[in-house]
Amino acid sequence: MSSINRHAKHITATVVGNKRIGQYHQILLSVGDIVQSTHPGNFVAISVGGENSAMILRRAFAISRISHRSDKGDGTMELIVAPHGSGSRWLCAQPEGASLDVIAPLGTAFGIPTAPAQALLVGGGYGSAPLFGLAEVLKSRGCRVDMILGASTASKIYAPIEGKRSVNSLKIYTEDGSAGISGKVTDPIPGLIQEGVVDVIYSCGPMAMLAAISRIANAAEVVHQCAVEESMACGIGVCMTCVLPVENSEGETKMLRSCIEGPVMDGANVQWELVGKVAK
Amino acid sequence: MSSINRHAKHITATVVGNKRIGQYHQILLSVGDIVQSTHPGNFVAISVGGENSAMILRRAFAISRISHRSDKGDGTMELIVAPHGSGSRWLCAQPEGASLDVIAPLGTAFGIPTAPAQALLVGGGYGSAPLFGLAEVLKSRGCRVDMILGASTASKIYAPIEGKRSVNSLKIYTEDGSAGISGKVTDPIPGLIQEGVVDVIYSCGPMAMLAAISRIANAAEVVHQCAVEESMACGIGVCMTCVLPVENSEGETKMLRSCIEGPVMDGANVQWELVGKVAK
Amino acid sequence: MSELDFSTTLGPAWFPTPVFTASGCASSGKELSQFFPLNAIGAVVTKSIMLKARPGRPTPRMAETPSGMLNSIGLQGPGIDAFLANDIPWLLEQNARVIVSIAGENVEEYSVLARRLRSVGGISAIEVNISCPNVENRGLVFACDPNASRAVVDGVRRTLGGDIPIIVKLSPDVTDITEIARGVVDAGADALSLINTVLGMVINVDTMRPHLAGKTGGLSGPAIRPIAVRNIYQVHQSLPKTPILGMGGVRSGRDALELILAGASGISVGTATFSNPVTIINVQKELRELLAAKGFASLRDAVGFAHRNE
Amino acid sequence: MSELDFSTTLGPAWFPTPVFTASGCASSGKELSQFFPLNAIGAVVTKSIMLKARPGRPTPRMAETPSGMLNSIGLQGPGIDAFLANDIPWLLEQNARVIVSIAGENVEEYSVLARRLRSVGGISAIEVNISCPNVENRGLVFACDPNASRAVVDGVRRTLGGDIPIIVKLSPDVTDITEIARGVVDAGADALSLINTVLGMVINVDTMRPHLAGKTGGLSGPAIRPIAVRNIYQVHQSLPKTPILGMGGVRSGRDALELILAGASGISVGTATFSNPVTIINVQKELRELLAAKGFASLRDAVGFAHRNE
Ligand SMILES: Cc1cc2nc3c(=O)[nH]c(=O)nc-3n(C[C@H](O)[C@H](O)[C@H](O)COP(=O)(O)OP(=O)(O)OC[C@H]3O[C@@H](n4cnc5c(N)ncnc54)[C@H](O)[C@@H]3O)c2cc1C
Ligand SMILES: Cc1cc2nc3c(=O)[nH]c(=O)nc-3n(C[C@H](O)[C@H](O)[C@H](O)COP(=O)(O)OP(=O)(O)OC[C@H]3O[C@@H](n4cnc5c(N)ncnc54)[C@H](O)[C@@H]3O)c2cc1C
Ligand SMILES: Cc1cc2nc3c(=O)[nH]c(=O)nc-3n(C[C@H](O)[C@H](O)[C@H](O)COP(=O)(O)O)c2cc1C
Ligand SMILES: Cc1cc2nc3c(=O)[nH]c(=O)nc-3n(C[C@H](O)[C@H](O)[C@H](O)COP(=O)(O)O)c2cc1C
Ligand code: FES
Ligand code: FES
Repeated sequence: MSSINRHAKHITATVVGNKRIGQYHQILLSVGDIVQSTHPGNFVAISVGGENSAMILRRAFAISRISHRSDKGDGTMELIVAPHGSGSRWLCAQPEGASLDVIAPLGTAFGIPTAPAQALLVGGGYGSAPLFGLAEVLKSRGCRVDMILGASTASKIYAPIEGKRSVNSLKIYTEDGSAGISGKVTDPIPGLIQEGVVDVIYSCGPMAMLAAISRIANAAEVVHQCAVEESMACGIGVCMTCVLPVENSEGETKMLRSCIEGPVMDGANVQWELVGKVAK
Repeated sequence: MSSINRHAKHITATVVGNKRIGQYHQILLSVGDIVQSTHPGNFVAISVGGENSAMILRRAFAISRISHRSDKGDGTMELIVAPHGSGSRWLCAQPEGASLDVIAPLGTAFGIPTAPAQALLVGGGYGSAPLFGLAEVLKSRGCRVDMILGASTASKIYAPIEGKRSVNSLKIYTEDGSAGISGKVTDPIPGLIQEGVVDVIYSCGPMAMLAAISRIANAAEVVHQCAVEESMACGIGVCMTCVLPVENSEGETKMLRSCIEGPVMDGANVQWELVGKVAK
Repeated sequence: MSELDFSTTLGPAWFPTPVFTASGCASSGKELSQFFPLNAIGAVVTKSIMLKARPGRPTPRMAETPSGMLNSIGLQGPGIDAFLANDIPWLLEQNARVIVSIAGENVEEYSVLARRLRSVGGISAIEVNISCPNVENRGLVFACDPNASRAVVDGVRRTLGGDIPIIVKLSPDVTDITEIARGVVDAGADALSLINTVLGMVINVDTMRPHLAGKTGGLSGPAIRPIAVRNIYQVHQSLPKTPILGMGGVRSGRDALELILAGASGISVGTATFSNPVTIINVQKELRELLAAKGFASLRDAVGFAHRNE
Repeated sequence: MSELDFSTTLGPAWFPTPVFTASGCASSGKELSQFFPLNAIGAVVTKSIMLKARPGRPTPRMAETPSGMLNSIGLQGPGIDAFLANDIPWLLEQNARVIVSIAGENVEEYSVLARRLRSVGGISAIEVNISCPNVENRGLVFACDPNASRAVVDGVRRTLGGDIPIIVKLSPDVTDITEIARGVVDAGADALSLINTVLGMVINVDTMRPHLAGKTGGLSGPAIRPIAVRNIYQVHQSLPKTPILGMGGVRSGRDALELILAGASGISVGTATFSNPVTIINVQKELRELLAAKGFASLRDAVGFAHRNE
């Protein structure tokens, strides 16, 4: 056995909650023991469409938060799902009590500073989902946590009230100005770095946003861990569909699988300008 | 417009009842107005598997009985469904309140004698389903109705208590002797014909049973209307998959579509020995 | 939205809308006329007709497969005489535009069929189905043989002169579809139909034999759509001026648009009619709305749009 | 049930069970080893390896289609040296039986790869993936060209001598699969793998361009199972003595049995592993039970059983 997919389990999860929040569904799954080995940044892969589905591939979703009553083995996992295409719409339509075929936890997790640090968490759209779980962990380690969330419009901001408790500050940006400050999440980052309140940036959201944050972080030489999102056929490293061009320590660019060497990657190493281009 | 599929409507039906009876499910559908043009022998074609189904073809089911409160436009239709493969299993799993995509009524109906007659109704397995609706109509026209139902074993006999009211006599045959008389439904038919109590035979069930009844009826020159069951891709006459070899009045054998020139056919004309053989 | 020019042409033939039935999936039209008026769609493509009446293959003739189905009908039909006497007049009475699909057992038969059709008024085009076994060449399917397919089209073209447009329907079961396409266009095809069914088989695990009486059958439905799109794309790239009637797994306006962007000027809806008799009407409506929403002024502008800047 | 002989052979190679991974659908094995021990299945068929390290194609590399998917990976891989240094020793350590899939850009490269593998102990067989573009012949896929496919196999056979069994993997995208099959068997193939993916395309209706960066991609999954069964049936009929490793849309024991009845001696499970990493184990278990339930004394008796009395 190798260490890849070390904690991944194939389980039947039960939907114990499904609530609409803005344009998203907050889906709570009862998943048992596996929460013990789940960390912020990990994702789940879910079969969609039921037994006779024409959709043969799993759908990937970030794990937003977990909770465990470990004595009872009844951990839960929260997902924030945007009803996008037929698979995610099916998922959002699952009632309480429905059973789901789930593989979890998958992928890499956000690295947690060994000493207390000042962390800036930047989320776009449903990309904020895993940041709330991350914020809780960072707080418990004594970090200062500032969060900036953005989206095109108010209903695409996911910022639950409970979540706000685990951050020191929360700023919201919308492109149409329908909530918070009018503008992009990337706007305030250079200023914050300048102020010296950012030791590490954590981000999750659309690829273009991650690329923009990487440029800012690289220029300022701030560590930037981002959770990427590439189309995935398998989620477990066997199909090679989910690759991103990433530079290794020898300066070579390799096509790395974002399902097992991601989704959390070092933003400085991802060769954003090569994504979707002819490989070298 | 032609007269083919004249009464067929494409509707959304609601499941208003789903009860297990032996090995079958008795499924009651609210279908509105279309019961007005539905006659014993007609069938429905139902989409299965839901929106993202890999099963692209409809499934055909005989209409067992209908009821109307025509003033309210809320007619219902009863189906007797054997959970056989993935489509019929899906149907049997639909709860009350579920919506179904249905085309009905389809196909030919049993011919009703213009004057009171002595009718023998022979059903095999779920083939008894349309015979109860037929029995009601025959009784209302003053016919004598004797019914013989058979199956391999007791749980495959479908004979609801209400149904028994519309027949003058009901005999049950099982091959394993687990209910009624041990033997085949065809066993008593020659005797009954001999006794002179059979003016017309109506049958529905496995093709081998229909063929056997046809041989008996032909020999005795008794009219025999049977409802056949061939695999159907479309149910409306456009695909030519459901054909049976049937002799016409000129003595030529033609491959007729059992969805629009059946399912009720004159047993004497069906060339049973040619079914599934090289066509002439 | 009313501004959109939704009409299309396949060579010299003009149609007010680009959505048609697929040959063999609408019989001769009567059966569908209960569900919508036949003149509401682009054209009715009739089931391939042969010279003589044919009983077709024994049953089982179909098997459902994941997101698809196999059929093995064996071109059951009444023969050209009965067809011309009964079906064509009825269709024309409905004011339907009619494309007659023909199939032959040898090169000569196609020409004979064309001759019979030449004198019939009101037919919009002939679709030449060459996915049939050539009895004169060990049953090798015409469409799989560049020479035989050219010969068929050559004969039909000579017979018809320029009177009726010729659409040649190709099989995807070949190593190089563009080779066959070029051959039949050289021989005089005005347009191409892509694709016929893909050869497949299902084994019945109960009887442990091929499920279809004809053993192999033609695979159709959504399962083959990516194969249809690829064939249409390749042929449009190789022969950008030849109009294509596209088909294969279309059941929504979105699907139709995919084939049009790949290079189809018209769409036939086949198997999807079995799941829903009004699919064609839905596809037509959805396609019109989609084209308008994407800002196209005409259907024609969308044809082959996926090839831009190539 | 314990009586059933579930073992199989592909030419001289013996396997305790007939269920394998499919090349490119299990990477080099490590990723799956978390879900089941690799020696519990018949063999691990590794992702096609080339001479040099390759980055493969840009993304998007995949599109889901009805009951199937398209992929366009472009044979990303570490190259034969790194593969022999890292992957093979690890697999052999797991006591897995290993079939190494190789792919080349020209005829010569296949022989060079074979030479590198010849000296490696413990490999059960080589699968020669000839569904790659031949850079020396306008990118024409070897498997679509009878001469090129023979030449590849001829070269590999000469290089290997009789040391390692050769399984040649064919593409279904040809007019006559039996012609290609006969050619490579004449050239020395011990067995055949059928089928590789079917060439397809998806147009993204948002961008209105081909969805995959590589434009076309390979269609796999349940959608293509009827095409796989037909190819296996045809080749088994034409070459009844040549063992076939069957693949294409298998996700249950029932599906596997279908391919075996058509003529396959072994089964590779590809795309179904993406939907469920333990599919292979399930298929293996279900197939064993099904064969026993049907009264077969050995898997071998079921191979090609659908052809009986032909
Ligand atoms: C690591 C990871 C984490 C994710 N986390 C979330 C989350 O927390 N909340 C959320 O709403 N969505 C998340 N997504 C995106 C989510 O997976 C897609 O929205 C979903 O797969 C769309 O499926 P569909 O059937 O609705 O859409 P369709 O467009 O019908 O899907 C067709 C195919 O494309 C793939 N696909 C389509 N869109 C995407 C996408 N944006 N990313 C990856 N694959 C895609 C699907 O997986 C499927 O294979 C995440 C994706 C990844 C890779
Ligand atoms: C006119 C008619 C009336 C029928 N009435 C009834 C009824 O009242 N009650 C009932 O339980 N069943 C009835 N059937 C049979 C019913 O249609 C099949 O059992 C059902 O289609 C099986 O679908 P499946 O998905 O469960 O099975 P699968 O085996 O998975 O189906 C695969 C394909 O084969 C076709 N098929 C499989 N078995 C049959 C069959 N026996 N007859 C026709 N097509 C078949 C299916 O329609 C489908 O296209 C009737 C069939 C016809 C043609
Ligand atoms: C039952 C059936 C019968 C068919 N008969 C014919 C035919 O007679 N002539 C022909 O050219 N194509 C025939 N076809 C092929 C269709 O016209 C069409 O090319 C193919 O099915 C792909 O389209 P679809 O996926 O929309 O069905 C038939 C297809 C089916 C399913
Ligand atoms: C993502 C992916 C990658 C593949 N890579 C290879 C490969 O490297 N070599 C090869 O011979 N076949 C490759 N194949 C083809 C499979 O081995 C198999 O032949 C095909 O997918 C059909 O089987 P399936 O439907 O079970 O997937 C690949 C298939 C997929 C889906
Ligand atoms: S999704 Fe398959 S390798 Fe990453
Ligand atoms: S089921 Fe299509 S013609 Fe009868």
